[in-house]
Amino acid sequence: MSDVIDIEAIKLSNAQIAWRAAQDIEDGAYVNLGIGFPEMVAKFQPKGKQAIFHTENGVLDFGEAPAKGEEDWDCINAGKKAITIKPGTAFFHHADSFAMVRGGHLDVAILGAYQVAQNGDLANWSTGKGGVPAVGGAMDLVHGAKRVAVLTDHCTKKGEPKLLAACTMPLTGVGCVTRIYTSLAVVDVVDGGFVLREKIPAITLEALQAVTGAPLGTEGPVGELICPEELK
Amino acid sequence: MSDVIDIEAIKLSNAQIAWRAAQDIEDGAYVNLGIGFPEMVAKFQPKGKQAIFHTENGVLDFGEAPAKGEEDWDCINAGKKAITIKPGTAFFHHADSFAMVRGGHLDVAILGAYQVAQNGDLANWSTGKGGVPAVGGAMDLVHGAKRVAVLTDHCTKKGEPKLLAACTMPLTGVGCVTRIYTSLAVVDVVDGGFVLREKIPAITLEALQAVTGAPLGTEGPVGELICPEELK
Amino acid sequence: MDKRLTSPAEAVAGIKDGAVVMIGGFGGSGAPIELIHALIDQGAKDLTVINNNAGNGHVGIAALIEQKRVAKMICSFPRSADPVVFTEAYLAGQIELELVPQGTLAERIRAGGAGIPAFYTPTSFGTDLAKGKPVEVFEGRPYVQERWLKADFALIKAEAADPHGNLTYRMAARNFNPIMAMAATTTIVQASRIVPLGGIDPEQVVTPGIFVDHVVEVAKPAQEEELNRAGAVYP
Amino acid sequence: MDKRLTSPAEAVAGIKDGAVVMIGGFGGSGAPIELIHALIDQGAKDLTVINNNAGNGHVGIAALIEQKRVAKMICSFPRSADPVVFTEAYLAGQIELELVPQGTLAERIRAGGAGIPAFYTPTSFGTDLAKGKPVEVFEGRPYVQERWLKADFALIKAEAADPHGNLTYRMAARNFNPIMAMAATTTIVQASRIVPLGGIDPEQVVTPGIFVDHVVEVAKPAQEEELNRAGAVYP
Repeated sequence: MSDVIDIEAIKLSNAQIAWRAAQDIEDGAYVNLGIGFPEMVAKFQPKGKQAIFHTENGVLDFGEAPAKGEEDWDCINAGKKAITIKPGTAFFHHADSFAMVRGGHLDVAILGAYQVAQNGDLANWSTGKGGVPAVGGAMDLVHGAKRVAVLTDHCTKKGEPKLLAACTMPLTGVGCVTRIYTSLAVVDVVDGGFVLREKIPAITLEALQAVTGAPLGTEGPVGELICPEELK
Repeated sequence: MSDVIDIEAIKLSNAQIAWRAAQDIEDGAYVNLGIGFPEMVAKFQPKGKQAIFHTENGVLDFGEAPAKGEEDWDCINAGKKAITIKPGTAFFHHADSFAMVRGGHLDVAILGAYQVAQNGDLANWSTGKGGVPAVGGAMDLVHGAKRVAVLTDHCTKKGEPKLLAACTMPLTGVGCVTRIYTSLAVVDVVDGGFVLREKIPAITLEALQAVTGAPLGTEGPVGELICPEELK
Repeated sequence: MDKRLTSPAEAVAGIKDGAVVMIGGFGGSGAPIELIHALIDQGAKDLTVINNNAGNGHVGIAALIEQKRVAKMICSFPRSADPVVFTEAYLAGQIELELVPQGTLAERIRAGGAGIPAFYTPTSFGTDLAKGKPVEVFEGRPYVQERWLKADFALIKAEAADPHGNLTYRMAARNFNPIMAMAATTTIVQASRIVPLGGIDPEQVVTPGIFVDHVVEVAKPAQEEELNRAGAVYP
Repeated sequence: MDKRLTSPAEAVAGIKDGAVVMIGGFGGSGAPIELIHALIDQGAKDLTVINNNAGNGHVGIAALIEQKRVAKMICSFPRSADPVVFTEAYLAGQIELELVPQGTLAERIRAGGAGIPAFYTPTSFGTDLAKGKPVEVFEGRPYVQERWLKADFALIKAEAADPHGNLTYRMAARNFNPIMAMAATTTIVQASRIVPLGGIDPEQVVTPGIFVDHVVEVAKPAQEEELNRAGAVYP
């Protein structure tokens, strides 16, 4: 289990993963951030690159969270957290909101994951273990956005790979993921296989492959995945 | 040909037909009037009965035509005639406008006709003789409205029946017409057949049947179709 | 031609046992709390309720479920900050759940309002939620066939309403309200303000009155999130 | 992140021969005359044009047809007060026509924008316009399957626009403009006024900027009906 212990020590924090994902968002991109962890991406927009955020419940180009006590609960995001308006904000109804999603108008959707398969299959809505099932907008978001990116720990808490040959949990979407930002690497899905784009310097390719459930191909040199230390 | 000549003398004017149709519109009804002759119906709303008019290009509850020279050509109806706004008017886009039509939200659609069949088939968009075909909203209006009424001369200019066993011209819709206001009678379509509700006093049932292309049934007494003389 | 009624109780009086009821709102925003509570008082049961969620805390839809009036929920996300009421009823087998992806839910409702009995979407293809649904390939890509959703009643929260039922909404409280208003046989609206006819700019009407049957003014309406943060329980 | 361009000529520069172009408007209301005339000047040909009509008089779409740039029209009503240009081209076999019922046209465009490849409608069932289209029975009633419509470009006339492309429309000039803005790869807008970001109330935005690529201000735009009543000819 020494590999697992090493990885816990060297892996990126969620904030660092979110920071890395934020670096890929083009100026002017329309972006939907999934509820929870992916919402952190908004904090790390590089200077000079202005993304416009969409939330499923009918708001485009909203502002930051209000100060505590200043919330207007009619002005929330899909995570039911309070947001604010700013110059450029637009409100619209739910069918129009999902026309934006499903009609291919988003440039990027960034989601969390339980599992991602090498063909781009995503499982992120149900562990399949019972309880109350809930899907929200996840199955919609994986279709329509030009890029579907995933933020995830490279392994489960038990040290098992989350990047797999095939998902074992119920699918959210088939062949939908284009890029995975993990706590150890940046991996693309290309023609049914994983292609390693970047890895943290502290891990070897062999060690990374050992905690990945399907072959990590390469195309040209693998970049160094270096994130701000203060986000650790 | 003496029958034809008689009929030309005794038949109702278009204004009288429109007047008769207007009497059946309930207070608060949402109504679409087809381009041309049916538009006259708006003029004859009975006192105390307020209909709300819909036009396909995205206006509900519009006002009367403006005075000549006062037209705003961004404020028109489906016939491209200038209309006005009034308290209660709403503008919306074309898909929403036809959601009203096709979603069953109109109480009455009133259309012109080339031919109506005893099963309610309507032909009113093409004579089938070539030239430039144009359909507009006719095929939409015949579906969705709770009542689909037709205003028409009882016969063609050549004296041929327009109420037929089956349409010979290209159909606008199948089994869609519920009531026909003609220059001689008011006829319902019931279970695949014509039922005579009213006829003008000057014509006998036999003479009326003679200019009708399918059997005119009756259910109970046939009313007298009497319209204001000043509209002749 | 005046759609105004005097109270939420009068507005919901016609809802019968077994009715299918769409209820606007997303979480607490846009939830017509006073209409829902009037429906609880009214007593109708065996309801099928369509909403994005399945109630939060012990007010609104959660209270309706807690009072055992709901036989079935059709929703996308039956979880919330405090989902105990639905969770307990579901795990006890007391309530049926039809889980629908959120965009598909919105589109099915809009289809119900627009007279479209079925449409195709890529959403849910290849997942458990597409099981049993027809699949068709268009331009080389597979799509799932989904059916319209309609309701007997819709309970809607609006900001301003005029006597003909033209409506506006407040901020993100719009959400499902305009499409549900289209998809019900009888649409019942609570509005924070009733304005005279002409009081809403014709270009700013969000829901035209043709989709609305009854309007009741509820000035200063309760906000579900605020009720829950205060620990409110209904009745 | 500023979608403003300086002229109609710059806005339409990227439209290539053979492009599919949606053009907003219903009759003269909402017709983006300056963009259409810039497209005539630009020279692209073999275009497929989607509009409710097929031009009136000798300006706008009629002028585009008269200059022999249009290979095909997709529309519901290719007639107008003065339809001579389209009529002559059609009867001479110089232009193809796909005739679509008006509501089906609107819904096909909206479907294109919403990612719905096909839907069912009762409209046109049993008529010549349904020939060759699949029919399916839902709840005992037959419906025709219709496909989405998309375009390479949409030419849109708006009233106000902000630099991110949020739009409002003037009165009934709204018509097809908002749905066409959704259904094109590149949406080009002429607005009578460009306002600063924040100049449109978030609740009053009709077309959110996500559907818009380029915005150009055309103050005091020409109105097609007025041009035709004055006997205008372009170029």
